[in-house]
Amino acid sequence: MIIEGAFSTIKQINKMGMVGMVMLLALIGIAVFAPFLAPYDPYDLTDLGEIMQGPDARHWLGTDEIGRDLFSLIIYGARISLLIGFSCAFISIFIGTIVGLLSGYFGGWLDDVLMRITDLFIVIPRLPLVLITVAVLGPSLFNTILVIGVLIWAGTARIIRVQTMSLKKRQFVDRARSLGASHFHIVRRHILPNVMPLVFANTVLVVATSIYLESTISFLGLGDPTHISWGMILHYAFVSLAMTFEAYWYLVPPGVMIILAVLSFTMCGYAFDEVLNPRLRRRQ
Amino acid sequence: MKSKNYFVKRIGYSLLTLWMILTLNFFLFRMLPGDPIRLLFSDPRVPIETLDKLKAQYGLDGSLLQQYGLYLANVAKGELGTSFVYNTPVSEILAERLVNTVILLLPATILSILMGCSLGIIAALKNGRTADFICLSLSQLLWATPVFWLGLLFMLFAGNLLPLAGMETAGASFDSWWARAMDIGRHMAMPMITLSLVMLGQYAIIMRNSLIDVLTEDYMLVAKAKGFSRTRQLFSHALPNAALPVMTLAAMNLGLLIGGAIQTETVFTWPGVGRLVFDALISRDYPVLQGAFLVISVCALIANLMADLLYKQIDPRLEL
Amino acid sequence: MRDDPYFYVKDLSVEFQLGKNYYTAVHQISFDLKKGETFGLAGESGCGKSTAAMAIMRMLQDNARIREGTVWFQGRDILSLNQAELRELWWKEMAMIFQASLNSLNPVKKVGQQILEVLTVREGMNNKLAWERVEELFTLIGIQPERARDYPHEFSGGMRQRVMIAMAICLNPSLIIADECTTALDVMIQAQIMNLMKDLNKKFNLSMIFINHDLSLISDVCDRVAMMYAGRIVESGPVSDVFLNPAHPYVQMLIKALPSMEQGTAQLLPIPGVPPRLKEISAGCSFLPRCPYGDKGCSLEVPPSVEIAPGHSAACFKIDRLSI
Amino acid sequence: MKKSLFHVNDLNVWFSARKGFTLFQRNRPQKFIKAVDGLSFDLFEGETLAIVGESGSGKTTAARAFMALMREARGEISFEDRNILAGSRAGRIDLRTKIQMIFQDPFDAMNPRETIFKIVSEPLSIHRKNLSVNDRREIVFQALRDVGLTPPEDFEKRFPHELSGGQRQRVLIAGTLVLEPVLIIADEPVSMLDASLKVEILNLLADLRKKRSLTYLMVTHDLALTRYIADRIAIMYLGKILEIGPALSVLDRPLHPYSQALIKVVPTLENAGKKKTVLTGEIPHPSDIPKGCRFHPRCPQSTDLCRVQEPETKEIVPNRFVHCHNVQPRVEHTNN
Repeated sequence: MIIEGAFSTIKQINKMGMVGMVMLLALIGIAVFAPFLAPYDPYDLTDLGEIMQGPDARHWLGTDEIGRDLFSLIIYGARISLLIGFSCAFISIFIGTIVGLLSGYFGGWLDDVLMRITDLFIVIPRLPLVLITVAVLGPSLFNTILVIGVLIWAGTARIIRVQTMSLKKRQFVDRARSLGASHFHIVRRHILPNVMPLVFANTVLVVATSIYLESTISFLGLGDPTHISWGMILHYAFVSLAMTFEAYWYLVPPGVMIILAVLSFTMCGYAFDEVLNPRLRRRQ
Repeated sequence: MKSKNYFVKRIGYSLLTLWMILTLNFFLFRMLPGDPIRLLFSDPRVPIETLDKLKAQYGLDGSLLQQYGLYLANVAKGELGTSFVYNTPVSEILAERLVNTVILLLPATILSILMGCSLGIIAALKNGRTADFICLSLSQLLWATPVFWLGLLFMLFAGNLLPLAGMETAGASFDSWWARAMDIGRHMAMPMITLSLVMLGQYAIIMRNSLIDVLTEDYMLVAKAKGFSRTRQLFSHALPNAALPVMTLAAMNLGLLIGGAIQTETVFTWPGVGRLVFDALISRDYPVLQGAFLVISVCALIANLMADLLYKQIDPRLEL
Repeated sequence: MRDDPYFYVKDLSVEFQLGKNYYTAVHQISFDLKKGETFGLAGESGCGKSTAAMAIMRMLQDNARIREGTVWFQGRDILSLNQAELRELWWKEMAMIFQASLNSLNPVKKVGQQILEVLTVREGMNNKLAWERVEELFTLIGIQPERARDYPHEFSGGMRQRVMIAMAICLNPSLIIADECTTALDVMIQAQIMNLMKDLNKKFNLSMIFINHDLSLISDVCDRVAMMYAGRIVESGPVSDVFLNPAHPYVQMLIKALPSMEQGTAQLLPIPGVPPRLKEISAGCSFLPRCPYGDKGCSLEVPPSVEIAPGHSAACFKIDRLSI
Repeated sequence: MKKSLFHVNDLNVWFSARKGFTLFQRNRPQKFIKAVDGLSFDLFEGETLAIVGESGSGKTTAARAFMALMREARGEISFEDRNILAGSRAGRIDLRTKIQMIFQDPFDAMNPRETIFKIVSEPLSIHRKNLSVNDRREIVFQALRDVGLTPPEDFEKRFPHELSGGQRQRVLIAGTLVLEPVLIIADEPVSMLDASLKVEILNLLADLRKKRSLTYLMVTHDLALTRYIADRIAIMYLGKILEIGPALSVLDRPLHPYSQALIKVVPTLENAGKKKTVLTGEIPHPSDIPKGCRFHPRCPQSTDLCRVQEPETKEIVPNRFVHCHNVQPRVEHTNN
């Protein structure tokens, strides 16, 4: 019933949301069908073209500093970037929602304690914290996902907490309390179903943030060398001084893909937000 | 009297957060089996005397709690350990690099706030029309652009316009400090523009949403009914109310700004704290990393506190 | 017939744009107002009374527009004024007081400052003179002048409404439109505000258009009243005539459904059915579905307004059959 | 004397006025917001008592305290001779079935994501878990029929946003009937509705009272409405009852100065146009309740005694109680 309720609101998203949705589905399509779409297998380092070659018939987007076909690299890169984006988002949404629900619903000292911890993660600049933690743990796909997921839940926690506190003041919660409903009953039937649409919209925004963050970490050299993400491609480009080679085919496409991914999720998340709280809509 | 109470409370919370930062910083480098400090002993690169200095400095033989106590004492004394690579006290390196980062960050922040807010205002005033859609999409596009990539792009296409690396032309001598400042200015242009363009998107979106909210309020209807001109309605009534949420969110964004600085400084080799972190990451120079992280977090904390207290002075409704 | 009428509305219609097509919210309403008179515009929520007020004040939302009609005020039709002329008219000739519960005061500006701004900008007063005028206004509305330096959130609902009244009269307009100005206020505070409004009416010969859903309040404050239903004026006239012997079936049933302090505990009869929505406006009389006297004749065209006593008229085909 | 179903004796609901770190403000005197301050009255089986008061009089807080929803409530509330406040959580279970509450805002008291059937059957899912599906359906349908939402099948699957204000309030009333309660506490049940809808719901409540032999405790600010539906009226000011007695006699011959002022000031078609004598100023904030009689700063008849000593509530005329020094027992004191 919750999902059905959420989808009925999606039908009304404005055109920005539709554009975002189309891009998002396209990206997921690329990621899933990467092996069929990519002309070459980037992980197989035997059949390599010339080094730093511009786009030509055999390599639509040219080759990198060791001759791998960039077009295939980018297609496979979609896989890792989206994988990391979604998994980090789900970890941080899971933690954020629980922290937000607990501190919003119970309040009192629990709220104070959880809020101080949330403040900590909001005050501390995110990138250095993630960089150093990944560096200490050792750069691997699993570590990156774990670290990002565990360190960026603060924003979600705050939003969910505010929503939970406003729901707690609603009269239908008072009505349930006057009926002697248990905390579990109230949260299950009244708080969660009304918070889920916001969680859904926020998840989409957090996926965008995770993709953005992952690409930055990989660029700064802390990506998992065994898996290729768009950030990793740009790292190799930077390290191999592609700028001096004027290798636009090496530098531009990965960045464009990152932007498209982040944009598509932000647009979708933004459209849900516009539907969920009408204040953004033009004055009726 | 009341605002004093608010003042004391906010300071109290910040001190608590500071203590948490210190604790996090301490444990960050002693986590899990791959404890970097112990790893060092098996690393041939590190000279013997650094190892002894390390043993003394971190009191590695003592229990975790003793190390923690020692660590806190050191930090209090401003003693952040010595860098493996430069073999000089971390605090010295950081002091010099921090100045460079502030020189870069301050104008970038001001620039992005000014441009962002004006873009946001235009979008809000033209709410629903194409101008709004363009501003909104542009801001979202900029906000979704990785800072480092924009830097690479500038390097690729605008290579020869402005210097692309370092803070000053190497080896040049300048007759007046003004000439030197101009030279730094030219070197700073590219990284600053890159950073503020991306941050601009965030401020535009925040200002647009906040202003749209305010424009639908009733006191705006009253302001119109009082026969005020559109500009007076905007500047005397709408903006003062719309600016408040922008300030709070701007304070919260300081963390992201520093993240952006790390990327810009890395790409443009600007000798700030950001570049220092990048280099330390590559060479796994943990004392520098630990010190840099501490300094960055404390600066962000102070900036947040100041923004919070400034907000109290402006918004009369806050009485705690 | 009258040499120079002070204020009248003639066949004013307002329509809203929802999606692609337009829906009429106010249908050709007409009423007039003499100088110094208080005129009531009453009806249940959704009957179009606030839309009419906003149309008269030329402050309609951007998706509403005035389809036809004239609003004659002090020698000219204000529907034909352009933005500059309107800006001259607003607050100097015609001011407005909004609902008490809304935040009509700018939360980040001191209340005195908000009135001072009107005086200095619109009247060109210097600060010292303007500040004296503000303090004079505050004593007039019964608040200590030094409170002019406080912020809106430091005032109770009743106090905020008094400040709104002070702001409305600061440029001595000749007409005030009060839209539900005492809703959400307690009965004691409401009485204080009503007494204040009556004093101002007498002292400055201030004419007022008073919009409210509470008939007892309208009868207390207004000289004449127009009852609105589904965007049309169904009955208008002196308050005593309209409320003591109402002609239109809707007004009769509404007054009978009003629990009053005097009469005993006789069973009150609610009006069956529900008022029509904006989109369901029918051709004939819109009260037909709920009217006990209605028949096929009422469904053909809109009943014209018939005068049944000097100044007292009602729009209903069945006037003669009703027990007046 | 009919059996007292619900007895409230010296009920206090005080909120501490200090926020933030208590360790910083250890020394400052403990300041209280006394929303309900020494409230006492009795409610008899089968009657409708209306508690009338302006906003800030504490009437809504009191209503919630009766439902044991306020942790800060102190004093005695006994229902069927058992003190609710002292009872354990389990002890309160049968309170939750016998006493039901109607809330003020029909738009805010319904979970937008639940169907009408779920909303009405929520009490059953808490207290009658072992009911079979069609038993539960039958009870809900019967309740919907009783409140005039027929045929129930039409309303079962619909969502709150598809109903009008009047229909929503009927659904909430149906929700209070499913557990066959004895007492219904209503917090401003009709204040959000239009004039003619108000009467419809009040008539419905009156019918239900006969059909299901209910007792009502209604909290409202609308005096005209109390005349129509209430048997007895209690006039509340700053957390305390200043006058309580049979509705018609209180409304026609109010004894307490505050009741007189309040009743005279209500606008009606009959007293239209006449200038109303109005009390000056506004209700003080519950955190600084005036010393002595709490009404003395605004009272036209306040004497030195009123300023110093708080009066006790005296029975002036059989079951008419007034909390005022100047109103003496037995003297039929008509002064209007």
